Amino acid sequence: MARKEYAFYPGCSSQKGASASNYLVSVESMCKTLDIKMTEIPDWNCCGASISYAEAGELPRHVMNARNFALAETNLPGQDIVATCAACWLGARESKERLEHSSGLMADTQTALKEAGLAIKVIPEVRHMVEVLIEDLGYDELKKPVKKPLQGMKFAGYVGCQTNRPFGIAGESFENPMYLDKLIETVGGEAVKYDQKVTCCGGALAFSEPEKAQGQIKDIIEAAYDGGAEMIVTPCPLCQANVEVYQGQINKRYGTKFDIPVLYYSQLMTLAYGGSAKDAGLNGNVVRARKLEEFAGK
Amino acid sequence: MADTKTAAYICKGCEIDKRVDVSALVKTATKSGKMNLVREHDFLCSAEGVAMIQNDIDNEGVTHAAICACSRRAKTEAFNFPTIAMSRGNLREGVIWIRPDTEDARETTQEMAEDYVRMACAEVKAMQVPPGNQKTGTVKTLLVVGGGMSGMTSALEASKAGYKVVLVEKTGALGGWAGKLYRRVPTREPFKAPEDNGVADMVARIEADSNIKVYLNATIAKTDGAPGRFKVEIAIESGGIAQEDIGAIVQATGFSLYDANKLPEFGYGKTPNVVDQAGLEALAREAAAAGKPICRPFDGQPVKSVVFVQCAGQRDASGTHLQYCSGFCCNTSIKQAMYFKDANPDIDTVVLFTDLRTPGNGEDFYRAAQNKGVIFSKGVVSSVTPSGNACAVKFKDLILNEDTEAQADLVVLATGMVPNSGPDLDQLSEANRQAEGGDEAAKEQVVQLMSKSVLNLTYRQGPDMPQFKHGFNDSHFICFPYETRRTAIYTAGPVRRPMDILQAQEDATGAAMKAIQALENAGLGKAAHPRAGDLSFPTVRLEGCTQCKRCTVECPFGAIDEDEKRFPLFNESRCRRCGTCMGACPVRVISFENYSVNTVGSQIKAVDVPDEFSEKPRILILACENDAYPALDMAGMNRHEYDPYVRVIPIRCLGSVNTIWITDALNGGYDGVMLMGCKHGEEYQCHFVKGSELGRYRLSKVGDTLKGMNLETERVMDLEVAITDIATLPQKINDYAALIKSFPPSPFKGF
Amino acid sequence: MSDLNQEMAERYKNNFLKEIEEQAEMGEWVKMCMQCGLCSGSCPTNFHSGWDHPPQEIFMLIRAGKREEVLNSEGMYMCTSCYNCYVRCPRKVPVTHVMHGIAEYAYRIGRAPKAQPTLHLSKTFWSNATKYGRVNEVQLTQSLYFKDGVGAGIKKGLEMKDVALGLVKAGRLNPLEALGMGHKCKDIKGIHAMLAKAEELEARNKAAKGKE
Amino acid sequence: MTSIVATNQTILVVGGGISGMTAALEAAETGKQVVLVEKNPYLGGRTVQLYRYFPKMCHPTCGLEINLRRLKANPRIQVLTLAEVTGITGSKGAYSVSVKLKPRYVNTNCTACGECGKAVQTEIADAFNYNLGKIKAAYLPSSMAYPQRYVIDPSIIGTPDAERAKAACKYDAVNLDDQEEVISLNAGAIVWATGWQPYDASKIVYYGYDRFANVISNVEFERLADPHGPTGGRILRPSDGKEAKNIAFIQCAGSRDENHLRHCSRFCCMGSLKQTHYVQEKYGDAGKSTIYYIDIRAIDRFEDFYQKVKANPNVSFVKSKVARITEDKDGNPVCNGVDTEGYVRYANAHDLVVLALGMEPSVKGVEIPAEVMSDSSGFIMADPANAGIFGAGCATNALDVNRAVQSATAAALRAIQVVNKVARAEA
Repeated sequence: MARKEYAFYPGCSSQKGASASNYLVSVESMCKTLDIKMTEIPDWNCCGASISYAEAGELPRHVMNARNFALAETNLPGQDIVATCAACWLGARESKERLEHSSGLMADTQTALKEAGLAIKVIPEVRHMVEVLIEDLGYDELKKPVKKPLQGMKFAGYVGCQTNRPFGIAGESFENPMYLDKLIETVGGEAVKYDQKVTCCGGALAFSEPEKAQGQIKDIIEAAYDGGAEMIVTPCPLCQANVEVYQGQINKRYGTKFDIPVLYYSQLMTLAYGGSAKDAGLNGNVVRARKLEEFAGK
Repeated sequence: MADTKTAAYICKGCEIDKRVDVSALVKTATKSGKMNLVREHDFLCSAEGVAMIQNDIDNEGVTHAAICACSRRAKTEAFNFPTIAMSRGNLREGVIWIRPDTEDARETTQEMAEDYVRMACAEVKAMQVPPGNQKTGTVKTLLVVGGGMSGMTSALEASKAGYKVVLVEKTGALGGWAGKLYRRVPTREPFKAPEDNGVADMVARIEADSNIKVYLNATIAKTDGAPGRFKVEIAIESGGIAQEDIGAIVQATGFSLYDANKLPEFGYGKTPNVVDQAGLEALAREAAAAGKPICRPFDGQPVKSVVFVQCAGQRDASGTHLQYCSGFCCNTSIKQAMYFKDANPDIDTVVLFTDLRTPGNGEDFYRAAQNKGVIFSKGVVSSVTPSGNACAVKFKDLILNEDTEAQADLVVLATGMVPNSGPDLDQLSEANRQAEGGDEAAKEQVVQLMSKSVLNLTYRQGPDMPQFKHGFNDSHFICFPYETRRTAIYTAGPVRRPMDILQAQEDATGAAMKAIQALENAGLGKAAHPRAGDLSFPTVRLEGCTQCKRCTVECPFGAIDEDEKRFPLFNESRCRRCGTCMGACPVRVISFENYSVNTVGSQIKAVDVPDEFSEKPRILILACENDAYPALDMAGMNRHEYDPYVRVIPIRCLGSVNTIWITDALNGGYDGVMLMGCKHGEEYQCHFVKGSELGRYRLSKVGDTLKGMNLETERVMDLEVAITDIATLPQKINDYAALIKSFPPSPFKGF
Repeated sequence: MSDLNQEMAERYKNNFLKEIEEQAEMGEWVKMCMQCGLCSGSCPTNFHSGWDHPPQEIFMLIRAGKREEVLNSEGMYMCTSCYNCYVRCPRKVPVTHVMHGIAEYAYRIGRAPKAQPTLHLSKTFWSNATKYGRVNEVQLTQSLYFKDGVGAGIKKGLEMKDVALGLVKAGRLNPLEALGMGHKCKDIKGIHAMLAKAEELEARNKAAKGKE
Repeated sequence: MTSIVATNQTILVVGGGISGMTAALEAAETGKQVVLVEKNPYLGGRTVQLYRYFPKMCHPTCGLEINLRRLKANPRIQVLTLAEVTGITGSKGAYSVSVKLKPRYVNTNCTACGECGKAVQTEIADAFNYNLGKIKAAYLPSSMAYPQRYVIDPSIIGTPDAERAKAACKYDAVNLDDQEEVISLNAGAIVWATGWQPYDASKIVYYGYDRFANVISNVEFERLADPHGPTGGRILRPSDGKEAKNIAFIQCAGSRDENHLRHCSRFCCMGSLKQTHYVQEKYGDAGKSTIYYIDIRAIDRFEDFYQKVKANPNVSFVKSKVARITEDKDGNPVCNGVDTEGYVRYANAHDLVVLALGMEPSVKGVEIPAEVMSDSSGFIMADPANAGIFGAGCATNALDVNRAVQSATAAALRAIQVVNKVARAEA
């Protein structure tokens, strides 16, 4: 019997072979060590993400999330829904709030759900993986399993937007949240100071208007370098992808020489907990984190 | 009065004894100070030291004491002997703390100390314990002029404190502006909706209050007398006159809206669809009474769109219209917009403003209006013109940065407040002057101006309260909003400063407080602020008076009238004890028991002036006790050194400086005289209003005297000093001393 | 002019603010703006060309009844959903959502600017996500690249080649997904039925508003 | 043991700032017995930490001097410093109040000669100067401090420094055994005048008050401009002591913001307009001020003041709430935002940024140890039932000095109404 059980909402990007599959891998390893049981919500669906705003109406968006609520509630009763993806967490939480605050919206949602043979009684809590780590376990608990502290490694904790605004992590400020830095320090790394911690990576604009988004990504990476970071760490799949995979194009566009690995907090923790490069999904990094690969090898 | 027994007490504490020869000081006090009793003490302000002095008072019959220790500003709790005359010789802040502890300095420091001992002795001998004003009036009834929100509040609050009130209202009903309102701006949490104007309730409370006597359709025909004994004649409805004995007065005569007819560019008068804020209140009341929506005056159709034009004829830097902001109009327009939105959310209500001014919880009211759908646009209106049955409003949208136009069934102009503050006294006295010269137009003007008079005071200095900026009767002082220029008369509410109802009620309560305080103190013969509690009062030797009228003209508080024989007639309880009259008097017949030509003059004479060969000049400093003296004191506390040849005498006000002091000093061989007074001019700091200015004016005349004496005119210097000039003042003194030393010694030494 | 646009324009006559309040998600917040400019200043893309109207100006334009200017604006599509404006607004206006709402409305009544790349992404993303219930990243990227025709698609595809290859190597982009072998939900039928109902209800609700 | 003479005809005034002093003086000068309680070791409150007042540009210490003279001349006022009201029981006309007195370690023998200050070595943060400087641990808070008695900081009690202070005093004024005590006293009416505090600037994170040395608060700026402040009146920026000649003033820092203070603090617009005069005063045409604002709230005749500042070519106005402050390579704070009049985006570097922090009550309504009504911001509201506890000054509303004093004068009368009633009943 695991000490904690949750209804897992991995989200589209964290599936096998998807853009954040290495996030999933490392989260699984991390949870194993921490004895956290994550049961995937059966047949969960996409949250709609913020970007669907123009096409999706209000109700359809909420209905998509409502379906996940209903599935979680019926199949994994009493368990909080835990998302690892910022967008999934935000989308689901927004829907939960709106549905709970508007009886009209809720009624329509139930009507629509009926079409899929589902219904909502009580909407479960919607939480982010980081909340589980910090609130349900706490930094001390997270420190205990550390076998190989990431001594002398410098990371820029890049929180970005949607794990931070509008909900954020309890007790953290929107403009300068500290939890990511604390997580880095918990596993023995050094969190550098830099001023782009919560700057937007351009989000979906990275696809639609790369030239605009890449300007912002450049600022973020530059600041991280200026701060003396060797690697960037983030809790968000979209941030991870945007900041990592466009470095080549940015170098072309701006004549920079960026080559900085961008990792998930879960990858650091897995390694500090003694996990292998594979456990940590390091092979999933486009910009190879060689220093960590060596570290994992030792 | 009991026989005089003088004593000097010399403190050795705070290293005074290390820095100066105290036994020599004792000798000075005895010999040249001629004190009957002289004692020294190691620690004079200690319980033991104080007990020693008290014992001398109780058992040795000491009536006059010169305390030679620290500054008069220090240790006041210890040296507190109200039954005797007391002076303070400032040996600490004034001598040892502003001099270096060196052998070279020892001699001059000693001389300085000895002089201050002599001066303290001389001063106290010239003082008496003030017996208090004999001619007090003890009437405890309050007169409130004006029956609006402010006046009613003053009346009710004063009554609640147990005082009788006479309330005079010129119209047929109490309520004033507030009475005309359909609703008023909310005064309590959550500040979201207009509330009842509250007038009916107050009127009921006043009618039920046996302490309050109300005169409607009545005005003040004449106000004679002084605090505690005003005789007020009230012209009443019947045409007759009612007499009331009054102790103090609150003037709450309110405001009138700025005349919208002066704003033709905004279409006022060209179409009935343009109204001012009063006009809108009237429409709202009619509509409510008729149970109908607010309608368009032009054709009686229900209003579907309304535009509010803020700052109409206000905040006008050009000076054509009102230069100030009336403060209340933003909230009023918001409230009026709500009249429409609350009745029918589909009515378009637009407020055009340049700065929306909703201080404090007004921000909640602003938000509430937005929530109700009132639209706020930052824009400047250029014109309002009739257009069909409605109006066209042309304005520049400052946010979208474009000229645009809006159609509105109704346009409301927020025109602001003009105080009902009576005639401008300067204008009036000028008109009077010309009228006496036989100028017919001026006579006309006098009549016209007098017709606006509110109080009809019989004061030598005019029938009403002096006006401050823009015709309002506000106080000039930030720390003392009730520091008025007519003792025991206080203005309250919008007549003294633009304000909303809530502020006006607060203000009216404060004014009632001050009025009550003033009549209580007048009854005890005590001075009012800023010398609150001072029992002295000016006495005049009429036999010496030359009827030059300077005192009656210059008194900043209108305390002095002229009797039928044209002699000055002092109304002690109007007096604020500044001494301006004393300074003005060329024949020196005016004095106070605790402050006179002699208390200062004898100090000047007491200073030992070395001969011309000594190379020890003497410089007299007359320092204003509110700014300059504290600054010098703190210079001492901070151990800023200055020249050892200066001798400082604190004075109440530059206005109290009688030129005889200066001429005596120069004749006595002083090499220079430095006067330190506070800021004058528009932003004057003088709490006796024109005191420092008058003092300076008189000084400007001293130049001729100096020439007559063949002395350099620079020997008399006037310095404007602020209380914060702690570090700079010593430097200025030293610079001046250097200048004086560059002159040959005064030829008058040794005469 | 689309029929729906026509209908709305007539229904709300010259009261564009009311139109937005009733038809656009969160539109009722527009009136609460006090024009401080914090949202505009906080927007990470506010300096880009094409950022013709920042949020606060959009709000002011709505109040000023400038229907065409607002509905045709590119402004809303500059939103990266970073929520800076949302958390900072001193009036607590959910700016991000209001902008999304206006964008959705403009698009719904057929007034959104044509060929707006982010709008295109939004459409593509939603249809992709709802087709199988989960996003098929390869097809998503493809449909994005080919939005301007095959030629442009190949060109962009080449530009993005390295990016794509990198992801493939890292096992984070599965070419097979292109053949529709990606992830999907089991109950796709249910999802589609559910969404159809939701759209029907939403249309009904919006249509009911603003009628005298 | 401190003993206080107080009856049900006594008025207790809590707070010795300008509002509290005014209420106390007005009541006492009307013949009432007053106990004045102040938590600082000196009277005067926040006004004495201001360099100048708007609109006259006069000095607050001038008014303080007069008020202190009134106080010294009035035997009816008993002053308790280092004192805080901890409990109020009873009811209108008959309150029983407990007051906690912190030790000063210096008794009334003190002559303010300063020997203890010379003897002590430890330096502590200078609270009077908002901790912008350091002072000895035995100190006189300011030259205008009343009571004019030194204070020994608790931090050195039990250390040799404390003994040094004691040894240095010839007058047996240093009492190291001084203990905290709680006294109780009667009062018929209470005037609550605990004033205001600047909003905690670090909560407005996007302005980086706690990250950037050159982002300071409006109250701190007053000390920088004051000749008796930590820089001797030179406007030097904290990071490198460089003369700050290009200064930004950010209005509504906390005010008019539902994430911070929901109310408008009223005084800050005029405060910043006033502070542009300081810049002009020090640097003439070399000094530049920029005011970032939403609405300039220069109400009533203050408009004149605003117009004058507006006419000054060295002062510019930008209608914009600054969105974010960053720091450039030279440590200059950079204001980022959009000018809403015409939508011009800006990123302006300044030498120094002054946040016009809003006003919140020092003691919020709910924290007052008695039944009082207060609004959503914690300001005391008049109680329609009219109990015997009355707010005065900035405890009741965001007010400028002038209005605070009006409010305090009104509060004095309300208190007098109660004690007069008691007097009539007891007579």
